[in-house]
Amino acid sequence: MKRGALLALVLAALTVLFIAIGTLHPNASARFFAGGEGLLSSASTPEAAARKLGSEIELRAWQRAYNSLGNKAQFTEQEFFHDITGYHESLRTYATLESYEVFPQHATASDADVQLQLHWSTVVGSFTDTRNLHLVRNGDRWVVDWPLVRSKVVPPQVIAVNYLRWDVIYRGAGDDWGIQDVEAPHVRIVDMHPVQRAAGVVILGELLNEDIVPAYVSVRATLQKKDGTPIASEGSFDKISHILLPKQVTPFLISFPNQTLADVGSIRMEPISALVSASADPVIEIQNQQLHPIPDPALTGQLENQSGQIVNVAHIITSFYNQTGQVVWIADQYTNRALMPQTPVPFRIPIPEDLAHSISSERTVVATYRARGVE
Amino acid sequence: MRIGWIAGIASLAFWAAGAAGQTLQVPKSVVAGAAISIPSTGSGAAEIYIVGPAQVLHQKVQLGETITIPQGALYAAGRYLAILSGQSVRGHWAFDVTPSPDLEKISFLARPSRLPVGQANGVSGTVYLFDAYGNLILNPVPVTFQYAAPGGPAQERTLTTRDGVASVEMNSSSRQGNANFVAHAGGVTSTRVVEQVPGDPCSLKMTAQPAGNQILLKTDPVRDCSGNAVPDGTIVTFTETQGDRQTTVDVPLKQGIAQVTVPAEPGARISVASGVVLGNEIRWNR
Amino acid sequence: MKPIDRAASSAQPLPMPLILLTALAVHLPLLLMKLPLKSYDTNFHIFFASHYLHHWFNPWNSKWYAGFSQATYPPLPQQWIAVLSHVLGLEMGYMAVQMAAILLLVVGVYRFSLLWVSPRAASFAALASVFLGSESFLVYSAGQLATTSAAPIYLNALPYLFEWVRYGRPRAFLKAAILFTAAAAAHHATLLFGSFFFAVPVLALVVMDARSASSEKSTGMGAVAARTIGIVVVVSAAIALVLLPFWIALIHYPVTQTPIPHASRANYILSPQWGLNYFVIPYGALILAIPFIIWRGSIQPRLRPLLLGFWFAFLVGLGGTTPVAHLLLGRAFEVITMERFSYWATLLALPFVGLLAAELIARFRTPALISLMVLAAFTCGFGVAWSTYRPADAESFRVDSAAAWLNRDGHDRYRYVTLGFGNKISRLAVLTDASSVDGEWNSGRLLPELTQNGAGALTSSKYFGAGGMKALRAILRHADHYGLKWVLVHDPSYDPLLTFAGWRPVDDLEDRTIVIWSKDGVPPAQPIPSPQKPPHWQGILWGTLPFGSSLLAILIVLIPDGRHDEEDDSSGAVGQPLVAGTVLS
Amino acid sequence: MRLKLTLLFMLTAAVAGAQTPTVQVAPYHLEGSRPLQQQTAESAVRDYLQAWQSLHAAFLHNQPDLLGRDFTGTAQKQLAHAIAAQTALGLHTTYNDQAHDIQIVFYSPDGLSLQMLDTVTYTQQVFLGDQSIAQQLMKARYVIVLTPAERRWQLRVFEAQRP
Repeated sequence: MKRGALLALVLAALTVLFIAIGTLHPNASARFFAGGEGLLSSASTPEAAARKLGSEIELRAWQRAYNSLGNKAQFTEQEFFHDITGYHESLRTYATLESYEVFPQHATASDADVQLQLHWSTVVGSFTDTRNLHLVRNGDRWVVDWPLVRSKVVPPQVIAVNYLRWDVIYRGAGDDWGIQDVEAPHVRIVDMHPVQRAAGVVILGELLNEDIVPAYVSVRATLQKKDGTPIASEGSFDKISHILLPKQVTPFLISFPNQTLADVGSIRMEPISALVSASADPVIEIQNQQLHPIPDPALTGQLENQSGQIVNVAHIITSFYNQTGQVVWIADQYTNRALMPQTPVPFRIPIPEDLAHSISSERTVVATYRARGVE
Repeated sequence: MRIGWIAGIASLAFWAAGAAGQTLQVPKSVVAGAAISIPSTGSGAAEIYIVGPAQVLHQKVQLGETITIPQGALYAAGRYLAILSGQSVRGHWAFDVTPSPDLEKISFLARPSRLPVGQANGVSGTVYLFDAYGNLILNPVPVTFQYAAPGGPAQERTLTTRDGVASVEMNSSSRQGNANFVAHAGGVTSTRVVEQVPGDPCSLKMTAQPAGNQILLKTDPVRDCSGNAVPDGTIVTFTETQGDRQTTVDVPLKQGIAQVTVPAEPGARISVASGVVLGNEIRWNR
Repeated sequence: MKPIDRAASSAQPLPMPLILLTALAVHLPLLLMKLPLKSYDTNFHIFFASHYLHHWFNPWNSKWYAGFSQATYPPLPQQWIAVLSHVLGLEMGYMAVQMAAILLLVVGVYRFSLLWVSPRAASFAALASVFLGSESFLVYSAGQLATTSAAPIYLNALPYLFEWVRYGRPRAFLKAAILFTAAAAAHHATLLFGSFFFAVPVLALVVMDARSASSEKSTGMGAVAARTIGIVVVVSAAIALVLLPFWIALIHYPVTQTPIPHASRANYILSPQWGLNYFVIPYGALILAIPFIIWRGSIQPRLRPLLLGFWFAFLVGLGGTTPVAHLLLGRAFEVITMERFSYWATLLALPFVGLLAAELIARFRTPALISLMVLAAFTCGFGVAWSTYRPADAESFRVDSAAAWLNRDGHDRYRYVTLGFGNKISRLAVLTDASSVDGEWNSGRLLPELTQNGAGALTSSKYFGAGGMKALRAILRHADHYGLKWVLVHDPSYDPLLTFAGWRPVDDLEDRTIVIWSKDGVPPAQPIPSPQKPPHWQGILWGTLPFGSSLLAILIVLIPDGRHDEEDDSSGAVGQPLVAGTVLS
Repeated sequence: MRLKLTLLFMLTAAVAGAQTPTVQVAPYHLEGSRPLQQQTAESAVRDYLQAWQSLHAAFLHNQPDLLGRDFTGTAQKQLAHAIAAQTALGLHTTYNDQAHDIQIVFYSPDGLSLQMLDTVTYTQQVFLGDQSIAQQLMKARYVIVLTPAERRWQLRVFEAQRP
């Protein structure tokens, strides 16, 4: 009987002990589902307070995060929520916080400055939202003052939109030979330049829609050995502007990971075009484009939506040219905030350092996406 | 396997001999879709198979009578085997089915369906001639091509098909609009509409006026070198350069002109282009 | 012996037919309502069964991952669904197999409990299995048919294991071996882990029983060891042969996926919502019995092995709440899911529950009976209803129109992928002949774009963060290679990616809630050569041995247990004086 | 004499069936404005010869869907219809091509059609069930029109006449 009672006590004690260990020092999976922080995290230091705010954002615990802010009197929880997830549907709306980093900047006994970098994952890639937080000591805890970025209110107005819209009546599924048809738009590759990069072979180029109708375009390339046998085939995927109005030009970039240019004998380029319904609106002005040299080479500028409709996502693609006008690099960036009418939105496209010195000019185009059901 | 071979050869030998007394007089060639009469000798019931890649037929026959393949039964042109198969009889004969000479359908490939004005040999027309059963008519047939476009004389050419095909190239005229491209042969006509569209903008000229703290840029009506108005929606690119900073905007034509406002930058150079055509340049000194 | 125990041990056990009828009364209506169709995995099993229905001897299924082998998943329940579907259809075939598994569990729990407790307590344990929260959770919320059909077969094998190792009866050896093999053909994980949580306690019981028995009935430790080694060798060989294609696939293509997060590995205290989902619902009122289990299992030597088996399964089933699961399972902790350990723990607890019920009713009569029935009803009720509160898919929508679209106008000459369909991709795969590059069987996939990124099904890419989106973008980038032309979208948040990657909306269904996107220039789908394609002989093996083992199991179990059984019931418990402790303090 | 010829023919047919056909491609001199690239001509001839293999398999196994890759339009409809007819009669046929003498005679200015003439020597053997009821060495002049599909040339007109 005594041995049994002892066994019962041991088992019970061990169970409680294991649960305590597992809760105070959770493993990776437990931390992932618990929002990245154990019960230990508290706001006892500026960095801990910033990390706690980061994990509450990661958990999308908006009320808990908002209530922890020191300057919450200056704005509502809704404004705090929209500042992070966007005032209108954009890439931020469905983004998930992949990770966050905290960088102490400066601290005194009563206040501190910390940089919080939020690394968001969206359907088209990742972006980093950097916020410089000011923290104030409140007893034994540090409280964050959130740097709210208010969205500019567009004055109420009526904007007449009477640009052209094309609609296409497609041929049926039957045989197309020898009957009246409307063939695909005529497009032409006006520039093509394969380069060797560390990650593999990259093909840079530009495509012109020389027709009078809008064209859906994409480009497929096949690397071939000297004897013509194919090595690899890749497409432009999202490194192109797929809808081209008449006489519009788009850059395109096709990457072949782990390939070597020396092995390539020839490249077969296949521009693909199709008739699509399209609208000549919205018109996006790309203002204040500026090339910045090393040490942090980039192209900066701002987009201004000249139409009356909200553009939910804009995709900026830039061709960089050398002195002789040859394309030496193509880079792109997505805007993670929606473009409101007449409201400039800044962008910044990093440039590879090894190419920065050879770049002397650039040409930028913008592709746009408007959410489904918005006509 | 060895026994199978021997049996096969034996039955072959028997078959070849048995057929000598009973036979068909299959014609060397017949016209597609025509009724066929095949006199036969011998007696007894048998079956006839007509086998080719394009068609397969079968009919029960009575040897000694004339075998009739009804009209329209055998219509696909090509080479065939007529196979007689019966209890004690078997034989096969090769023959041809030739296309019917009566032209029924023209497959007229006119490309492109859109082309700029003033293109020499810009439009190509290729015709394939078929009979009522879809057989390519291989005998030479005269075909007349007519291309009537706005702002230009009608062009007409007559050619003769070779192995069922004929091809021609025509010039597009100087004025935009729909052209009718007609192919005519053996009483059958096929028409295609070819849209002649304006060429690249010829003279691209813009003006600039102040508009508050902006500059209103506006092009003159954009036309091609033949004076045709470039269609609405065509992209015109304005570029304003000030030092190492640049503003660009792609503007679609609306009622023949492109108009946009850009920030007013003193000393800026403003240029305009459309596709591969460059326009004038303005230096903004206000 | 105190009056309570005399009453408890001498009272008659509940008749087995009554318990089976109770199981029918509780679960038959729910299965006729096809409630499991709302679960996570039911449609997955039906999809596998629909393949066996049309390709019994060819486990290569081209409908998912551009082709994968179904020999990477033990086939038995799915093959039975395929067989029954000739009469009942696929869905009712699934319900029939699930019903059979529930009834078999009642028998299995009764016979397993007889090893430890009195027949009356064992009968209460069997009755409790009808209302078990974890069983209802796995049947109606998780839809894990394999786990819920392998466990009953396994439980029915254990008494024969006891009988063989304890008394050396060849007939018991034969039955045990065949039943273990059939259990493995239903679900290999049950056998692998079941050996640790179930078989070891039974063997420990044999040793204890042999030592405490009178001289003429005792068994030497040498004989126990020899018989144990014998049956382990034979069963291992049988399972190796019956599931040979499975082991070959596992050896050639070990599951080297990047780990995919699963909520059952969470800490149930730090994440209370998952604690509710993976602990409170499966255990239900059984939580109240845990102190009794630990106490009675500790003070009664004979029950200690069972207690330790329960305890280890209980700790592992707590997922990330304790470090034990991670320590015991190592890397496997990141691959398998934990809810099945809680299921096994509750099965191991049932003998104690039966014992507790018997003693409570013996002591408090009607009040105890009413309380126990109320607790059982709520436990079972919440387990069944949980899929309503936390549905497998946030939205219910029909995929029949999507399947009809794929099946017409030659659309199925190309491959497709869905976005935002959740686990409805299984049902869609049943209804269409088109092939997809996605699927719900992560261990069977070999496409590099999927295995290199820690993500589950592409249709739920965004829920796997950056890894999920990287996998989706990689597949869309290689659309031409896979003939992937169609993307069926039910979640508009993916639209920006499709727009910028070159897809265009071409059609919409279900009142524009499903939009079909297409890409130009994609060539028709070609078979993707895969080294994992099982050769014909493996297909023959796969179509005969697993199903054959279940037929053999049915035949063998019908053979009567033979003359010895009348003298000493295989459950040694009856003769064993129950040491009455204070039942409920 | 006919017997010996037939025997000889059977042996040669059996042996030849296993070998690839001899192919001659005459140099082409086209008048149209569009030059025919060497690579285009080679791929058209390659796709045409592969079409004969598909035709052989389709008629041997009575599987019209084997034509899908190589044939289109009128040619595919006619051939598929012939296969359906011979299936209903319990026949199956083999077309073993032994020799091709190909000449490209036309390439349309828009590049969307190409015409070949091919003098083909092939063996046609007809089976009723498993029994051969006829076998003949045939020689025909095929007029072929090919049109480009997504990844290969397809035969749209496939018409034989006496050489």
